[in-house]
Amino acid sequence: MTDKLEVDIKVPNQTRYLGLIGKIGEDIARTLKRFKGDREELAYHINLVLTEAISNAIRHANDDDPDKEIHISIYIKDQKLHIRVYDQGEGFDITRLPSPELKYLDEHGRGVYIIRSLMDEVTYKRLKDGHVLEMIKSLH
Amino acid sequence: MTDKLEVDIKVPNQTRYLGLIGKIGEDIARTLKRFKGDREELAYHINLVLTEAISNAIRHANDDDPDKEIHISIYIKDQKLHIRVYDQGEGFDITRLPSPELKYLDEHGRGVYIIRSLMDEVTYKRLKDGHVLEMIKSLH
Amino acid sequence: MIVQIEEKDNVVLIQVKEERLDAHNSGELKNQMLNLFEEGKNNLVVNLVDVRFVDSSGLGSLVSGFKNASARNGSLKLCGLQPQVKSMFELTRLHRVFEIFPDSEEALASFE
Amino acid sequence: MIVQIEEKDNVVLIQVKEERLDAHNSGELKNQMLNLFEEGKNNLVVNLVDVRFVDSSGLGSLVSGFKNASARNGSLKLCGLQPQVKSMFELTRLHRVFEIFPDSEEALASFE
Ligand SMILES: Nc1ncnc2c1ncn2[C@@H]1O[C@H](COP(=O)(O)OP(=O)(O)O)[C@@H](O)[C@H]1O
Ligand SMILES: Nc1ncnc2c1ncn2[C@@H]1O[C@H](COP(=O)(O)OP(=O)(O)O)[C@@H](O)[C@H]1O
Repeated sequence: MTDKLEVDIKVPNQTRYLGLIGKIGEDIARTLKRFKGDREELAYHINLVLTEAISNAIRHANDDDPDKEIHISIYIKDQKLHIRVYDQGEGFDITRLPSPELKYLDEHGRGVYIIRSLMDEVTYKRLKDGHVLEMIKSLH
Repeated sequence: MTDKLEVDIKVPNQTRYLGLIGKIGEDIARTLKRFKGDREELAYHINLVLTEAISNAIRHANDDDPDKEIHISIYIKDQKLHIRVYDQGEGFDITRLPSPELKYLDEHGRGVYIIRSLMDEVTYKRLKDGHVLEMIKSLH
Repeated sequence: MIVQIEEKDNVVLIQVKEERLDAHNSGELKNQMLNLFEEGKNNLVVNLVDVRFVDSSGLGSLVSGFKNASARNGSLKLCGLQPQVKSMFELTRLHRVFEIFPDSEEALASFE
Repeated sequence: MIVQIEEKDNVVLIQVKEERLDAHNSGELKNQMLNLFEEGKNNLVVNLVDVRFVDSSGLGSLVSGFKNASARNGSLKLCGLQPQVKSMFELTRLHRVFEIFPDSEEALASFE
Protein backbone atom coordinates (compact mmCIF):
# COMPACT_ATOMS: atom_id res chain seq x y z
CA MET A 1 0.00 0.00 0.00
CA THR A 2 1.61 3.27 -1.06
CA ASP A 3 1.22 6.46 0.93
CA LYS A 4 -0.75 9.29 -0.61
CA LEU A 5 -1.40 12.57 1.06
CA GLU A 6 -1.53 16.28 0.44
CA VAL A 7 -1.50 18.97 3.13
CA ASP A 8 -1.66 22.67 2.34
CA ILE A 9 -1.16 25.28 5.05
CA LYS A 10 -1.56 29.05 5.00
CA VAL A 11 -0.59 31.17 7.99
CA PRO A 12 0.25 34.82 8.60
CA ASN A 13 3.92 35.78 8.16
CA GLN A 14 4.60 35.29 11.88
CA THR A 15 6.94 32.97 13.74
CA ARG A 16 4.28 31.95 16.27
CA TYR A 17 2.96 29.25 13.92
CA LEU A 18 6.36 27.54 13.52
CA GLY A 19 5.67 25.05 16.31
CA LEU A 20 2.29 24.02 14.90
CA ILE A 21 3.57 23.50 11.38
CA GLY A 22 6.61 21.61 12.65
CA LYS A 23 4.29 19.35 14.62
CA ILE A 24 2.08 18.71 11.61
CA GLY A 25 5.25 17.74 9.73
CA GLU A 26 6.19 15.35 12.54
CA ASP A 27 2.72 13.79 12.52
CA ILE A 28 2.95 13.19 8.78
CA ALA A 29 6.43 11.67 9.06
CA ARG A 30 5.29 9.30 11.81
CA THR A 31 2.42 8.08 9.61
CA LEU A 32 4.54 7.09 6.62
CA LYS A 33 4.22 3.34 6.23
CA ARG A 34 6.87 3.10 3.58
CA PHE A 35 9.82 4.64 5.33
CA LYS A 36 12.32 2.03 6.45
CA GLY A 37 14.64 4.20 8.56
CA ASP A 38 14.27 5.64 12.06
CA ARG A 39 10.84 7.23 11.98
CA GLU A 40 11.40 9.45 15.06
CA GLU A 41 14.56 10.84 13.50
CA LEU A 42 12.72 11.52 10.26
CA ALA A 43 9.99 13.31 12.26
CA TYR A 44 12.60 15.56 13.90
CA HIS A 45 14.24 16.33 10.57
CA ILE A 46 10.97 17.22 8.86
CA ASN A 47 10.03 19.48 11.79
CA LEU A 48 13.45 21.11 11.50
CA VAL A 49 13.58 21.74 7.75
CA LEU A 50 10.05 23.16 7.86
CA THR A 51 11.08 25.48 10.69
CA GLU A 52 14.25 26.62 8.89
CA ALA A 53 12.57 27.18 5.54
CA ILE A 54 9.58 29.04 7.01
CA SER A 55 11.75 31.24 9.24
CA ASN A 56 13.79 32.22 6.19
CA ALA A 57 10.66 33.02 4.19
CA ILE A 58 9.26 35.11 7.07
CA ARG A 59 12.46 37.08 7.67
CA HIS A 60 14.50 37.24 4.51
CA ALA A 61 11.77 37.17 1.87
CA ASN A 62 8.67 38.65 3.52
CA ASP A 63 10.62 41.19 5.63
CA ASP A 64 8.91 40.19 8.88
CA ASP A 65 5.76 41.92 7.66
CA PRO A 66 2.99 40.31 9.78
CA ASP A 67 0.34 41.06 7.15
CA LYS A 68 2.00 38.94 4.50
CA GLU A 69 1.21 35.27 4.21
CA ILE A 70 3.20 32.05 4.22
CA HIS A 71 2.10 29.10 2.14
CA ILE A 72 3.36 25.58 2.76
CA SER A 73 2.57 22.47 0.79
CA ILE A 74 3.48 18.95 1.94
CA TYR A 75 2.69 15.96 -0.23
CA ILE A 76 3.78 12.48 -1.14
CA LYS A 77 4.38 11.50 -4.73
CA ASP A 78 6.28 8.56 -6.19
CA GLN A 79 7.48 7.50 -2.73
CA LYS A 80 9.01 10.86 -2.08
CA LEU A 81 7.99 13.39 0.52
CA HIS A 82 7.85 16.85 -1.04
CA ILE A 83 7.82 20.02 1.05
CA ARG A 84 7.33 23.39 -0.60
CA VAL A 85 7.59 26.75 1.12
CA TYR A 86 6.41 29.72 -0.93
CA ASP A 87 7.63 33.26 -0.28
CA GLN A 88 6.77 36.65 -1.76
CA GLY A 89 10.33 38.02 -1.81
CA GLU A 90 13.12 38.97 -4.20
CA GLY A 91 14.86 35.61 -3.96
CA PHE A 92 18.51 34.67 -3.43
CA ASP A 93 21.11 32.43 -5.02
CA ILE A 94 21.00 29.24 -3.00
CA THR A 95 24.07 27.88 -4.80
CA ARG A 96 26.30 30.75 -3.64
CA LEU A 97 26.06 30.63 0.13
CA PRO A 98 29.33 30.35 2.09
CA SER A 99 29.91 27.00 3.75
CA PRO A 100 29.19 27.29 7.48
CA GLU A 101 32.44 25.59 8.56
CA LEU A 102 34.42 28.65 7.54
CA LYS A 103 32.67 30.91 10.00
CA TYR A 104 31.76 28.61 12.80
CA LEU A 105 31.25 31.33 15.40
CA ASP A 106 28.68 33.26 13.39
CA GLU A 107 25.24 33.57 14.89
CA HIS A 108 23.59 33.06 11.52
CA GLY A 109 24.02 31.11 8.32
CA ARG A 110 23.27 27.52 9.31
CA GLY A 111 19.68 27.18 8.07
CA VAL A 112 20.19 26.29 4.42
CA TYR A 113 23.17 24.12 5.34
CA ILE A 114 20.94 22.11 7.71
CA ILE A 115 18.22 21.77 5.07
CA ARG A 116 20.74 20.57 2.51
CA SER A 117 22.29 18.10 4.94
CA LEU A 118 18.99 16.46 5.85
CA MET A 119 17.07 16.40 2.57
CA ASP A 120 17.83 14.53 -0.66
CA GLU A 121 16.99 17.28 -3.14
CA VAL A 122 16.73 21.02 -2.51
CA THR A 123 15.83 23.61 -5.14
CA TYR A 124 14.83 27.26 -5.01
CA LYS A 125 12.85 28.59 -7.96
CA ARG A 126 11.35 31.82 -9.21
CA LEU A 127 7.56 31.98 -9.59
CA LYS A 128 5.24 34.64 -10.96
CA ASP A 129 4.93 36.49 -7.65
CA GLY A 130 7.70 35.19 -5.43
CA HIS A 131 9.77 32.04 -5.00
CA VAL A 132 9.42 28.48 -3.81
CA LEU A 133 11.90 26.38 -1.86
CA GLU A 134 11.32 22.71 -2.58
CA MET A 135 12.79 20.05 -0.32
CA ILE A 136 12.45 16.36 -1.18
CA LYS A 137 13.08 13.26 0.91
CA SER A 138 13.07 9.77 -0.58
CA LEU A 139 11.06 7.32 1.46
CA HIS A 140 12.61 4.06 0.34
CA MET B 1 -3.63 38.97 18.43
CA THR B 2 -6.28 36.99 16.54
CA ASP B 3 -5.65 33.53 15.24
CA LYS B 4 -5.51 33.01 11.51
CA LEU B 5 -4.86 29.74 9.83
CA GLU B 6 -5.95 27.56 6.96
CA VAL B 7 -5.18 23.87 6.56
CA ASP B 8 -6.33 21.81 3.59
CA ILE B 9 -5.91 18.06 3.52
CA LYS B 10 -6.49 15.53 0.77
CA VAL B 11 -6.19 11.80 1.41
CA PRO B 12 -7.39 8.62 -0.26
CA ASN B 13 -10.84 7.37 0.81
CA GLN B 14 -9.29 5.06 3.43
CA THR B 15 -9.66 4.91 7.20
CA ARG B 16 -5.91 4.57 7.79
CA TYR B 17 -5.46 8.33 7.67
CA LEU B 18 -8.03 9.01 10.41
CA GLY B 19 -5.42 9.06 13.15
CA LEU B 20 -3.18 11.53 11.32
CA ILE B 21 -5.96 13.95 10.52
CA GLY B 22 -7.33 13.72 14.06
CA LYS B 23 -3.87 14.54 15.36
CA ILE B 24 -3.51 17.54 13.06
CA GLY B 25 -6.87 18.73 14.41
CA GLU B 26 -5.57 18.32 17.97
CA ASP B 27 -2.39 20.24 17.16
CA ILE B 28 -4.42 23.11 15.74
CA ALA B 29 -6.77 23.17 18.75
CA ARG B 30 -3.83 23.28 21.15
CA THR B 31 -2.37 26.28 19.31
CA LEU B 32 -5.46 28.49 19.53
CA LYS B 33 -4.54 31.48 21.66
CA ARG B 34 -8.05 32.79 21.86
CA PHE B 35 -9.88 29.83 23.31
CA LYS B 36 -10.72 30.33 26.98
CA GLY B 37 -12.01 26.85 27.86
CA ASP B 38 -10.17 23.57 28.50
CA ARG B 39 -7.79 23.29 25.58
CA GLU B 40 -7.12 19.55 25.99
CA GLU B 41 -10.85 18.87 25.92
CA LEU B 42 -11.22 20.99 22.79
CA ALA B 43 -8.35 19.05 21.20
CA TYR B 44 -10.12 15.75 21.92
CA HIS B 45 -13.41 17.04 20.55
CA ILE B 46 -11.86 18.33 17.32
CA ASN B 47 -10.07 15.00 16.84
CA LEU B 48 -13.39 13.23 17.43
CA VAL B 49 -15.64 15.25 15.11
CA LEU B 50 -13.02 15.01 12.35
CA THR B 51 -12.90 11.24 12.82
CA GLU B 52 -16.70 10.90 12.80
CA ALA B 53 -17.25 13.14 9.79
CA ILE B 54 -14.46 11.57 7.73
CA SER B 55 -15.56 8.00 8.56
CA ASN B 56 -19.08 8.87 7.40
CA ALA B 57 -17.77 10.38 4.18
CA ILE B 58 -15.60 7.30 3.53
CA ARG B 59 -18.33 4.75 4.22
CA HIS B 60 -21.71 6.27 3.54
CA ALA B 61 -20.87 8.75 0.78
CA ASN B 62 -17.83 7.32 -0.99
CA ASP B 63 -18.88 3.66 -0.56
CA ASP B 64 -15.53 2.59 0.89
CA ASP B 65 -14.03 2.94 -2.59
CA PRO B 66 -10.27 3.29 -1.87
CA ASP B 67 -9.69 5.15 -5.14
CA LYS B 68 -11.97 8.03 -4.24
CA GLU B 69 -10.61 11.00 -2.33
CA ILE B 70 -11.48 12.80 0.88
CA HIS B 71 -10.98 16.53 1.19
CA ILE B 72 -10.88 18.31 4.54
CA SER B 73 -10.54 22.01 5.17
CA ILE B 74 -9.86 23.50 8.60
CA TYR B 75 -9.68 27.25 9.06
CA ILE B 76 -10.23 30.06 11.50
CA LYS B 77 -12.41 33.00 10.61
CA ASP B 78 -14.04 35.62 12.84
CA GLN B 79 -12.93 33.77 15.96
CA LYS B 80 -14.61 30.59 14.88
CA LEU B 81 -12.99 27.31 13.99
CA HIS B 82 -14.50 25.94 10.77
CA ILE B 83 -14.11 22.31 9.74
CA ARG B 84 -15.37 21.15 6.36
CA VAL B 85 -15.46 17.57 5.15
CA TYR B 86 -16.28 17.12 1.47
CA ASP B 87 -17.74 13.90 0.09
CA GLN B 88 -18.62 12.70 -3.42
CA GLY B 89 -21.87 10.93 -2.45
CA GLU B 90 -25.63 11.19 -2.87
CA GLY B 91 -26.14 12.98 0.43
CA PHE B 92 -28.63 12.44 3.28
CA ASP B 93 -31.05 14.48 5.32
CA ILE B 94 -29.14 15.42 8.44
CA THR B 95 -32.29 16.85 10.06
CA ARG B 96 -34.14 13.53 9.93
CA LEU B 97 -31.89 11.14 11.82
CA PRO B 98 -33.47 9.27 14.75
CA SER B 99 -32.29 10.39 18.16
CA PRO B 100 -29.76 7.86 19.51
CA GLU B 101 -31.43 7.58 22.93
CA LEU B 102 -34.30 5.63 21.42
CA LYS B 103 -32.10 2.80 20.26
CA TYR B 104 -29.32 2.73 22.75
CA LEU B 105 -28.16 -0.81 22.02
CA ASP B 106 -27.61 -0.22 18.33
CA GLU B 107 -24.07 -0.62 17.10
CA HIS B 108 -24.40 2.38 14.81
CA GLY B 109 -26.01 5.79 14.69
CA ARG B 110 -24.03 7.84 17.20
CA GLY B 111 -21.69 9.76 14.87
CA VAL B 112 -23.84 12.71 13.85
CA TYR B 113 -25.28 12.93 17.38
CA ILE B 114 -21.73 13.29 18.76
CA ILE B 115 -20.83 15.93 16.19
CA ARG B 116 -23.99 17.90 16.99
CA SER B 117 -23.37 17.64 20.74
CA LEU B 118 -19.82 18.97 20.54
CA MET B 119 -19.99 21.67 17.86
CA ASP B 120 -21.88 24.96 17.83
CA GLU B 121 -23.17 24.88 14.25
CA VAL B 122 -23.49 21.88 11.94
CA THR B 123 -24.76 22.04 8.37
CA TYR B 124 -24.73 19.61 5.46
CA LYS B 125 -25.00 21.11 2.00
CA ARG B 126 -25.20 20.01 -1.60
CA LEU B 127 -22.37 21.06 -3.94
CA LYS B 128 -21.83 20.63 -7.66
CA ASP B 129 -20.25 17.19 -7.35
CA GLY B 130 -21.01 15.99 -3.85
CA HIS B 131 -21.73 17.42 -0.42
CA VAL B 132 -19.98 19.22 2.40
CA LEU B 133 -20.46 18.81 6.14
CA GLU B 134 -19.52 22.03 7.90
CA MET B 135 -18.89 22.04 11.64
CA ILE B 136 -18.22 25.30 13.49
CA LYS B 137 -16.88 25.93 16.99
CA SER B 138 -16.86 29.41 18.53
CA LEU B 139 -13.57 30.25 20.17
CA HIS B 140 -14.70 32.92 22.61
CA MET C 1 -5.04 -3.96 15.85
CA ILE C 2 -2.90 -5.24 18.68
CA VAL C 3 -4.74 -6.96 21.51
CA GLN C 4 -3.39 -9.04 24.34
CA ILE C 5 -5.65 -11.93 25.32
CA GLU C 6 -5.41 -13.75 28.64
CA GLU C 7 -7.67 -16.33 30.24
CA LYS C 8 -8.32 -16.32 33.98
CA ASP C 9 -10.66 -19.12 35.17
CA ASN C 10 -13.72 -18.73 32.94
CA VAL C 11 -13.13 -15.10 32.02
CA VAL C 12 -11.21 -13.77 29.02
CA LEU C 13 -9.33 -10.52 29.52
CA ILE C 14 -8.79 -8.52 26.33
CA GLN C 15 -6.35 -5.64 26.57
CA VAL C 16 -6.52 -3.28 23.59
CA LYS C 17 -2.92 -2.18 22.94
CA GLU C 18 -3.78 0.74 20.68
CA GLU C 19 -3.88 4.48 21.29
CA ARG C 20 -7.03 4.79 19.16
CA LEU C 21 -10.09 2.56 18.90
CA ASP C 22 -11.81 3.99 15.84
CA ALA C 23 -13.40 3.24 12.47
CA HIS C 24 -10.02 2.00 11.25
CA ASN C 25 -9.56 -0.84 13.74
CA SER C 26 -12.82 -1.40 15.66
CA GLY C 27 -13.97 -4.03 13.14
CA GLU C 28 -10.99 -6.16 14.18
CA LEU C 29 -11.89 -5.93 17.85
CA LYS C 30 -15.43 -6.98 16.99
CA ASN C 31 -14.11 -9.99 15.08
CA GLN C 32 -11.76 -10.97 17.89
CA MET C 33 -14.75 -11.06 20.21
CA LEU C 34 -16.87 -13.03 17.73
CA ASN C 35 -14.11 -15.66 17.59
CA LEU C 36 -14.16 -15.96 21.37
CA PHE C 37 -17.94 -16.35 21.41
CA GLU C 38 -17.67 -19.15 18.83
CA GLU C 39 -15.22 -20.91 21.12
CA GLY C 40 -17.87 -20.72 23.83
CA LYS C 41 -16.14 -17.98 25.80
CA ASN C 42 -18.90 -15.63 26.87
CA ASN C 43 -17.44 -13.78 29.83
CA LEU C 44 -15.20 -10.97 28.67
CA VAL C 45 -13.39 -8.05 30.25
CA VAL C 46 -12.12 -5.40 27.84
CA ASN C 47 -9.26 -3.39 29.33
CA LEU C 48 -9.03 0.04 27.67
CA VAL C 49 -6.17 1.40 29.78
CA ASP C 50 -3.94 2.00 26.74
CA VAL C 51 -6.71 3.61 24.68
CA ARG C 52 -6.60 7.39 24.64
CA PHE C 53 -9.25 7.92 21.97
CA VAL C 54 -12.49 6.15 21.07
CA ASP C 55 -15.03 7.12 18.39
CA SER C 56 -18.61 6.01 17.76
CA SER C 57 -17.56 2.91 15.87
CA GLY C 58 -15.22 1.92 18.70
CA LEU C 59 -18.20 2.25 21.03
CA GLY C 60 -20.24 0.28 18.50
CA SER C 61 -17.81 -2.65 18.59
CA LEU C 62 -18.14 -2.80 22.38
CA VAL C 63 -21.94 -2.65 22.14
CA SER C 64 -21.77 -5.55 19.67
CA GLY C 65 -19.68 -7.59 22.12
CA PHE C 66 -22.01 -6.67 24.98
CA LYS C 67 -25.11 -7.85 23.10
CA ASN C 68 -23.49 -11.09 21.97
CA ALA C 69 -22.20 -11.91 25.45
CA SER C 70 -25.63 -11.22 27.01
CA ALA C 71 -27.42 -13.29 24.37
CA ARG C 72 -25.20 -16.21 25.39
CA ASN C 73 -25.83 -15.70 29.11
CA GLY C 74 -22.36 -14.29 29.59
CA SER C 75 -21.31 -10.72 30.06
CA LEU C 76 -18.89 -8.13 28.77
CA LYS C 77 -17.44 -5.69 31.30
CA LEU C 78 -15.04 -2.80 30.85
CA CYS C 79 -12.10 -1.44 32.82
CA GLY C 80 -9.25 1.07 32.66
CA LEU C 81 -11.17 3.93 31.01
CA GLN C 82 -9.14 7.11 30.73
CA PRO C 83 -11.04 10.33 31.53
CA GLN C 84 -11.62 11.38 27.91
CA VAL C 85 -12.72 7.87 26.97
CA LYS C 86 -15.06 7.78 29.95
CA SER C 87 -16.61 11.05 28.84
CA MET C 88 -17.52 9.39 25.53
CA PHE C 89 -19.55 6.75 27.37
CA GLU C 90 -21.31 9.49 29.30
CA LEU C 91 -22.06 11.58 26.21
CA THR C 92 -23.70 8.58 24.54
CA ARG C 93 -25.32 7.31 27.78
CA LEU C 94 -23.49 4.01 27.37
CA HIS C 95 -22.14 4.26 30.93
CA ARG C 96 -25.63 3.09 31.96
CA VAL C 97 -25.28 -0.03 29.81
CA PHE C 98 -21.81 -1.30 30.69
CA GLU C 99 -20.44 -2.39 34.03
CA ILE C 100 -17.25 -0.31 34.29
CA PHE C 101 -14.41 -1.06 36.74
CA PRO C 102 -11.27 0.92 37.58
CA ASP C 103 -8.88 -1.93 36.75
CA SER C 104 -8.77 -5.54 35.55
CA GLU C 105 -8.42 -7.02 39.07
CA GLU C 106 -11.73 -5.54 40.15
CA ALA C 107 -13.41 -6.46 36.88
CA LEU C 108 -12.21 -10.09 37.17
CA ALA C 109 -13.20 -10.26 40.85
CA SER C 110 -16.77 -9.26 39.94
CA PHE C 111 -17.18 -12.59 38.13
CA GLU C 112 -16.43 -14.68 41.25
CA MET D 1 9.91 32.36 26.62
CA ILE D 2 9.95 30.87 30.09
CA VAL D 3 13.36 30.62 31.73
CA GLN D 4 14.28 29.87 35.32
CA ILE D 5 17.30 31.78 36.55
CA GLU D 6 19.29 30.76 39.62
CA GLU D 7 22.60 32.05 40.97
CA LYS D 8 25.11 29.67 42.56
CA ASP D 9 28.28 31.38 43.81
CA ASN D 10 29.51 33.31 40.76
CA VAL D 11 27.69 31.22 38.15
CA VAL D 12 24.22 31.86 36.72
CA LEU D 13 22.18 28.81 35.83
CA ILE D 14 19.58 29.42 33.10
CA GLN D 15 17.04 26.65 32.61
CA VAL D 16 15.04 27.03 29.39
CA LYS D 17 11.51 25.87 30.23
CA GLU D 18 10.30 25.52 26.64
CA GLU D 19 9.84 22.50 24.42
CA ARG D 20 11.18 24.43 21.42
CA LEU D 21 14.07 26.88 21.16
CA ASP D 22 13.51 28.34 17.70
CA ALA D 23 13.19 31.49 15.60
CA HIS D 24 10.08 32.39 17.60
CA ASN D 25 11.70 32.63 21.03
CA SER D 26 15.50 32.48 20.66
CA GLY D 27 15.73 36.29 20.52
CA GLU D 28 14.37 36.41 24.06
CA LEU D 29 16.99 34.00 25.33
CA LYS D 30 19.67 36.13 23.70
CA ASN D 31 18.31 39.24 25.43
CA GLN D 32 18.11 37.50 28.79
CA MET D 33 21.80 36.70 28.45
CA LEU D 34 22.68 40.24 27.35
CA ASN D 35 20.97 41.55 30.52
CA LEU D 36 23.08 39.23 32.65
CA PHE D 37 26.27 40.36 30.92
CA GLU D 38 25.35 43.99 31.59
CA GLU D 39 24.98 43.13 35.26
CA GLY D 40 28.54 41.79 35.13
CA LYS D 41 27.52 38.15 35.25
CA ASN D 42 29.79 36.41 32.76
CA ASN D 43 29.73 32.78 33.84
CA LEU D 44 26.62 31.05 32.54
CA VAL D 45 25.30 27.52 32.38
CA VAL D 46 22.35 26.97 30.03
CA ASN D 47 20.33 23.89 30.98
CA LEU D 48 18.45 22.54 27.95
CA VAL D 49 16.92 19.50 29.65
CA ASP D 50 13.35 20.60 28.85
CA VAL D 51 14.13 21.49 25.24
CA ARG D 52 13.14 18.83 22.76
CA PHE D 53 13.73 20.85 19.59
CA VAL D 54 16.32 23.45 18.59
CA ASP D 55 16.74 25.16 15.22
CA SER D 56 19.58 27.20 13.72
CA SER D 57 18.45 30.41 15.36
CA GLY D 58 18.28 28.67 18.75
CA LEU D 59 21.88 27.56 18.15
CA GLY D 60 22.67 31.12 17.07
CA SER D 61 21.44 32.57 20.37
CA LEU D 62 23.74 30.20 22.26
CA VAL D 63 26.68 31.13 20.01
CA SER D 64 25.92 34.79 20.76
CA GLY D 65 26.00 34.10 24.51
CA PHE D 66 29.19 32.08 24.13
CA LYS D 67 31.00 34.88 22.29
CA ASN D 68 29.85 37.56 24.73
CA ALA D 69 30.84 35.51 27.76
CA SER D 70 34.29 34.76 26.30
CA ALA D 71 34.86 38.41 25.36
CA ARG D 72 34.26 39.27 29.04
CA ASN D 73 36.63 36.56 30.26
CA GLY D 74 33.72 34.44 31.43
CA SER D 75 32.27 31.36 29.85
CA LEU D 76 29.01 29.83 28.73
CA LYS D 77 28.58 26.08 29.19
CA LEU D 78 25.70 23.78 28.31
CA CYS D 79 24.03 20.84 29.98
CA GLY D 80 21.03 18.52 29.72
CA LEU D 81 21.05 18.05 25.95
CA GLN D 82 18.49 15.53 24.76
CA PRO D 83 19.72 13.16 22.01
CA GLN D 84 17.99 14.98 19.11
CA VAL D 85 19.23 18.35 20.39
CA LYS D 86 22.73 16.96 20.76
CA SER D 87 22.64 15.74 17.16
CA MET D 88 22.01 19.35 16.06
CA PHE D 89 25.27 20.44 17.70
CA GLU D 90 27.07 17.62 15.94
CA LEU D 91 25.55 18.40 12.55
CA THR D 92 26.72 22.02 12.82
CA ARG D 93 30.05 21.10 14.48
CA LEU D 94 29.14 23.30 17.46
CA HIS D 95 29.85 20.42 19.85
CA ARG D 96 33.51 21.35 19.32
CA VAL D 97 32.85 24.90 20.47
CA PHE D 98 30.78 24.42 23.62
CA GLU D 99 31.68 22.63 26.80
CA ILE D 100 28.75 20.25 27.25
CA PHE D 101 27.90 18.48 30.54
CA PRO D 102 25.33 15.80 31.33
CA ASP D 103 23.61 17.81 34.08
CA SER D 104 23.74 21.12 35.91
CA GLU D 105 25.66 19.73 38.91
CA GLU D 106 28.59 18.71 36.74
CA ALA D 107 28.44 21.96 34.76
CA LEU D 108 28.49 24.03 37.97
CA ALA D 109 31.27 21.91 39.46
CA SER D 110 33.46 22.65 36.43
CA PHE D 111 33.63 26.30 37.51
CA GLU D 112 35.14 25.48 40.92
N1 LIG E 1 13.51 32.71 1.29
C1 LIG E 1 14.61 33.52 1.20
N2 LIG E 1 14.52 34.70 0.54
C2 LIG E 1 15.60 35.51 0.43
N3 LIG E 1 16.80 35.22 0.96
C3 LIG E 1 16.96 34.07 1.63
C4 LIG E 1 15.87 33.15 1.80
N4 LIG E 1 16.33 32.10 2.49
C5 LIG E 1 17.62 32.33 2.76
N5 LIG E 1 18.02 33.52 2.24
C6 LIG E 1 19.39 34.12 2.29
O1 LIG E 1 20.33 33.09 2.55
C7 LIG E 1 21.07 33.39 3.72
C8 LIG E 1 21.41 32.12 4.49
O2 LIG E 1 20.25 31.56 5.04
P1 LIG E 1 20.38 30.54 6.24
O3 LIG E 1 21.42 29.54 5.89
O4 LIG E 1 19.03 30.02 6.56
O5 LIG E 1 20.96 31.38 7.45
P2 LIG E 1 20.31 32.62 8.24
O6 LIG E 1 18.85 32.65 7.93
O7 LIG E 1 20.61 32.31 9.66
O8 LIG E 1 21.03 33.83 7.73
C9 LIG E 1 20.22 34.36 4.49
O9 LIG E 1 20.98 35.19 5.34
C10 LIG E 1 19.54 35.14 3.38
O10 LIG E 1 20.39 36.15 2.90
N1 LIG F 1 -21.58 11.85 4.39
C1 LIG F 1 -22.70 11.09 4.39
N2 LIG F 1 -23.26 10.73 3.21
C2 LIG F 1 -24.38 9.96 3.19
N3 LIG F 1 -25.01 9.54 4.29
C3 LIG F 1 -24.52 9.85 5.49
C4 LIG F 1 -23.33 10.65 5.61
N4 LIG F 1 -23.08 10.82 6.92
C5 LIG F 1 -24.06 10.17 7.60
N5 LIG F 1 -24.92 9.58 6.75
C6 LIG F 1 -26.14 8.82 7.09
O1 LIG F 1 -26.52 9.14 8.41
C7 LIG F 1 -26.58 7.96 9.21
C8 LIG F 1 -26.17 8.26 10.64
O2 LIG F 1 -24.80 8.57 10.68
P1 LIG F 1 -24.02 8.45 12.07
O3 LIG F 1 -24.83 9.15 13.09
O4 LIG F 1 -22.65 8.92 11.86
O5 LIG F 1 -24.05 6.91 12.41
P2 LIG F 1 -23.38 5.66 11.65
O6 LIG F 1 -22.35 6.21 10.72
O7 LIG F 1 -22.80 4.87 12.77
O8 LIG F 1 -24.52 4.96 10.97
C9 LIG F 1 -25.70 6.96 8.51
O9 LIG F 1 -26.06 5.64 8.81
C10 LIG F 1 -25.93 7.32 7.04
O10 LIG F 1 -27.10 6.72 6.57
